[in-house]
Amino acid sequence: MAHIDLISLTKTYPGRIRPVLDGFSLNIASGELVALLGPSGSGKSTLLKLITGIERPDTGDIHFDGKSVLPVAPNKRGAVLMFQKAYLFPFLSVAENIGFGLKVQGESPKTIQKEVARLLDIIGLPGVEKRKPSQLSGGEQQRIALARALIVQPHLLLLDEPLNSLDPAVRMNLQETIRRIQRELKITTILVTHDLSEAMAMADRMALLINGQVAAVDQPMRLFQQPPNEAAARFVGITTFLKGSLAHGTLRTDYGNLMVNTNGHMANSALFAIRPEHIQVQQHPGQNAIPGKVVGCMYRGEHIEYQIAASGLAIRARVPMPAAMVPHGENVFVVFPQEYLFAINEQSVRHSSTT
Amino acid sequence: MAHIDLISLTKTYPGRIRPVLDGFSLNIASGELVALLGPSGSGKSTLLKLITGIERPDTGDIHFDGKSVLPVAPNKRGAVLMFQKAYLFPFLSVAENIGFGLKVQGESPKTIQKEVARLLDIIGLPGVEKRKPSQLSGGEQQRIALARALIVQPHLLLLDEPLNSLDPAVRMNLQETIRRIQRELKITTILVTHDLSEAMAMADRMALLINGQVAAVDQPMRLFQQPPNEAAARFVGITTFLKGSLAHGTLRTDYGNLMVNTNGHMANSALFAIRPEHIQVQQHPGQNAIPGKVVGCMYRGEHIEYQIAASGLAIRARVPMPAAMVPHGENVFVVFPQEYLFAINEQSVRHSSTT
Amino acid sequence: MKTLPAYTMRFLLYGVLAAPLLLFGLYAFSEHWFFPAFLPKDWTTAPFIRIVADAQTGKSLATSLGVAFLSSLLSLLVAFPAARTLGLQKFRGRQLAWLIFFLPMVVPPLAVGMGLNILFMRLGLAGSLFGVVLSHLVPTIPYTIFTLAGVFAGYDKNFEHQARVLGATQLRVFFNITLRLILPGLVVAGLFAFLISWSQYLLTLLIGSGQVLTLPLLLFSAISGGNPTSIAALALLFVLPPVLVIAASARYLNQHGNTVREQY
Amino acid sequence: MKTLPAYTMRFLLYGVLAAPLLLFGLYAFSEHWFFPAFLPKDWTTAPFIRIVADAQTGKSLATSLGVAFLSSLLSLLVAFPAARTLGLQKFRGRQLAWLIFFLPMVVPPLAVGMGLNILFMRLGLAGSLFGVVLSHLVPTIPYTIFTLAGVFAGYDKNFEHQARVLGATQLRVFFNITLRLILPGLVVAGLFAFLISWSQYLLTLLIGSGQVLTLPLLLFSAISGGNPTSIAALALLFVLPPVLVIAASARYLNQHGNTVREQY
Repeated sequence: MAHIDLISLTKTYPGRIRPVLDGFSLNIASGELVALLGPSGSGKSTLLKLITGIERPDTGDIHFDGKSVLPVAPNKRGAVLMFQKAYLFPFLSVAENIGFGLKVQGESPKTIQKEVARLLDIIGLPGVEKRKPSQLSGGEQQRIALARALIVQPHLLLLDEPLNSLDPAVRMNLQETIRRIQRELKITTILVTHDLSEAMAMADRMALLINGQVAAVDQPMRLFQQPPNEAAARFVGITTFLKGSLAHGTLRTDYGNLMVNTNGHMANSALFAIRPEHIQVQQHPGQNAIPGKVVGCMYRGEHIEYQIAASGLAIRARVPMPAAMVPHGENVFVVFPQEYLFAINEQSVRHSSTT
Repeated sequence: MAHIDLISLTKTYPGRIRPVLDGFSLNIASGELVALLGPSGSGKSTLLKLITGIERPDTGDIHFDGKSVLPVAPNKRGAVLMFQKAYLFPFLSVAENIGFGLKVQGESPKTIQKEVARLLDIIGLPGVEKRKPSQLSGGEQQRIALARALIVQPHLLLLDEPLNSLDPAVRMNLQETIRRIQRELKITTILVTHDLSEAMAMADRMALLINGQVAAVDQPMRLFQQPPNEAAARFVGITTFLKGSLAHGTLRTDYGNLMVNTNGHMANSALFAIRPEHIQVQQHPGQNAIPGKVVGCMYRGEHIEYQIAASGLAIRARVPMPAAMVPHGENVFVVFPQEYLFAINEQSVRHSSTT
Repeated sequence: MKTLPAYTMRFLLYGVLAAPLLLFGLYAFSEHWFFPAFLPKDWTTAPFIRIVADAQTGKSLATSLGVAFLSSLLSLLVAFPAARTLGLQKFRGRQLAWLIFFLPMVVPPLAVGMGLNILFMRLGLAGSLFGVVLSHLVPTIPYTIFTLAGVFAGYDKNFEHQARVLGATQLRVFFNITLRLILPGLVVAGLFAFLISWSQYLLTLLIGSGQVLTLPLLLFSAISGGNPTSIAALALLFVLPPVLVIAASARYLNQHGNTVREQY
Repeated sequence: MKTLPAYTMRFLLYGVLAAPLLLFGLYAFSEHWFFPAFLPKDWTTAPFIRIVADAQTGKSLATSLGVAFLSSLLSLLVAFPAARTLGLQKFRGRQLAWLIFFLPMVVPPLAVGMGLNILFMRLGLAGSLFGVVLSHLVPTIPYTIFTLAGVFAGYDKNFEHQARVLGATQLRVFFNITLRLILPGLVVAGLFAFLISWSQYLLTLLIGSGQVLTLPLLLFSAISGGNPTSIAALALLFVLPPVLVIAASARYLNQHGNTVREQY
């Protein structure tokens, strides 16, 4: 419903030295769903509090549709929240919970009743108006919380790990429901989560929050396949980094020479990365293969996870099933296929906002 | 160190109608690591309390090396515990914590000191004797808890979701460490967890606990690939079940005829299952393919997850990357390759212990 | 599902509540009842009615009720913000704050009374109803803070946060959400304050300077008098309101306490 | 890291502790001090020494200390199992159990005293030191239960479970683990019991029947006497032990409270 600009937000809590947010910038297009990922303590929840207005930034600004909302009280901003817990008011019925936002705005009971019924339809729970929140399952409670948030036709929907406490099946179901409703109603949305799979499945773009800054922001597939820097790479599960000097499409490393695609000009010293599922493990030498020793081999269902020590490098490879378990101590060759090796920055980018 | 027999254990808590454990039987070989999986409330923690002797079973028996331990007090059983929280005694140093078990047995300070140093070496934390537990990280605390449990040379090690509160990287590391130590010291171990991946990576066998009974027990790979019944199948992530009548290697279903491997005699009415990653999605008809419509398509990093509706059947397929995203509403064909379809029991087996 | 402990507890509660009523009732409605007789011999309601109908009794009953009610109300008003801070915010020195709030609970009432007496004489509050109410706050406030802080420790500010972003003003959030959520806690805290103020003797005597006559004072002077029947009649009158208030609160909490607690 | 509230709280605590000492000290060491003089005119230690050296004063000080110590000890012994059950086990009727344990805190002490007096006379406990100690348990036990139950609510039985499976006997687990873990809670609960018993006046008077003379009784009769200097001297003597006990406990908790709490 609105495009949102978060501009150089900084916040330090009293009595603490390190800022929670340190020049956080991000622009969100109208109707877009941006997932915000980051380790715990990276400032995700603080950011949401700044956006709703429960707390104020030390510096920086927040624009809704190009206008600063810092002077606007939380109840007038139109940025609604959905938490991990539903926070349905226990003393109100489901209908009263959903209608709460309209009631405090002074809407007529008739309008409220109509809107509540419409939203119950949208979330797929018609007819539960008279129940108490405690009579609903966890997933149903979250659906009601979503309806309560949507009834006020918010400019911005903030989802703070909304599905974390649900069972996997219910969770997947609600991921799809929320995404469908968000697309249909075209609600600008920020999804805070630490579940990479959830972020990738739901988001138009993912932003990675590290040390109070955006370390990377891109479409899920691109961020997953080719993260721009090491911090982002580690976050999407990449643990193998190859450092060396680059010359004529060859990366000279301490472990051997690897052929790589340079994609244009590159610095002399270069850092390459590869996803664990793109690493191959074989018994014989070959191109782009370096020798190593198996130090761990664990069955994980859809793949086998090898830990391989190769001249000081700890490599984690995921070989899809069916594959053989290799005994500890076995000498193997680790292959880094040229097409999957990609170059990354060693430093995370400051202020990597996209305008 | 000992083989353990859990024989028809039943336990109902006072004031509750449904038993927590309802004829639970399981035999664990000496030095074996059995992972016990189950939804929350399935009686996993109760079972551990019965084994340590903190609570008594209503009926049934527990044998260590063929002898009942029911008359033996908890402090004489030699079944030690490691929880999700380390439960290090906060007022004791690391060395005093690890040595606790030997001290209460009246060992000499010199022996204790030597053993503590030996165990700190084993867990890979030498030299931290004098620290307080609060000065250690979560992963280090769990290592100390492991050392404290191992110092008494237990007959049986019980791990109650020991790594749940740790970061993924630390967690994987400790999975490997625990598995290595368990193998080296040949300690009979029960690992309680609800993390399928962790169970598969660490266990010699996995037992599935549903409604207080063992619903399935087998080696991880076999349980994952070919669960014996529907409950077990759902637990390892299978959601596609095909019901029909069987004749001459063909399963006649409401959605069409599918060629299957019968593997010997089968009932007339049969239930087949297939793992989501073995289902193929394509644009054109083919063998063992049924028509359907895409109702959900989510990018999950290493694969794309399709939800497909096919004449009343809700199919979840996981197609490995690289693959194209298929728009909602598109008509596709779902292929169930013959080699991946396997027959399962509709009912979970009562008392499926292996002797 | 009711369990045996629940029944035992319920039985005990009503037993504890009924026992003093019964004991004082037996004394109050009898002329002669001495050890070792198991029950009184002569029954009469005359002395009871005489004492209850007495103007001084009625006035002191009204004073007691008024003082206890005002003390509870003021206690809750003062305790609310203090308890919210103590229960919700994790600042260093919380422990010390706890100790300070606890001090008036344990510092000798005699010392408190003497100190307040000096202070209130200079402020012109000695001998006034308001002065007595204020002095009762010394023992009641710690209890209310303690009880409410416990409630706030399990309280989740996100309920307020939700209501706020949905468009509610701060005033509305306070009355519609905050108060509503902690109402059971307020009832318990108010109950304690009421009971403590109700049974206060020393502070009323010292600060009231004989001008403010509450039931405990009347009862104490009756005890000095020594007539068992009138002691018992006054004691019955004195014990009845607390019993009623406790019973009503227990009833309320049984009905409404759970629905809120379920959410935590 | 020390914060402003922590300092403020610390300042307030010492202020509250020091104020009565200072006030009574000024009175105790002066001959004449009347309003509106800011400070006393004549300073002397003679009356203070005379009162403290008095045999009756010494004996009542010893009695007070003994009664308070025994009451705290018995309170802790009774409260420990009750608090453990209340804090650790989630049975229906917990709420009612709470109310029952709270009743003695709020039922009028006068009614309690009268009831106990009748009972103890028949049991031959009236007028005895032990009878007084027992009567003090009525107000002290609820406090100790309340405090310890709070400690046990945050207590995790798995510490005991761990020690047990590692080979410790139940006795050893109790002394080496349980007691050690809740020691800070025991200190606070014992502190409260001591202070409540220490400042008890009404129950000692009613049950002691004049045979058991504690400091509060001596102080009360001095107040009736009206000599400000001797009142102040006795008050100083009366306030000093609680102040010392509180200060020592605060010191202990600051040092040892945190290490244990970190684990929860």
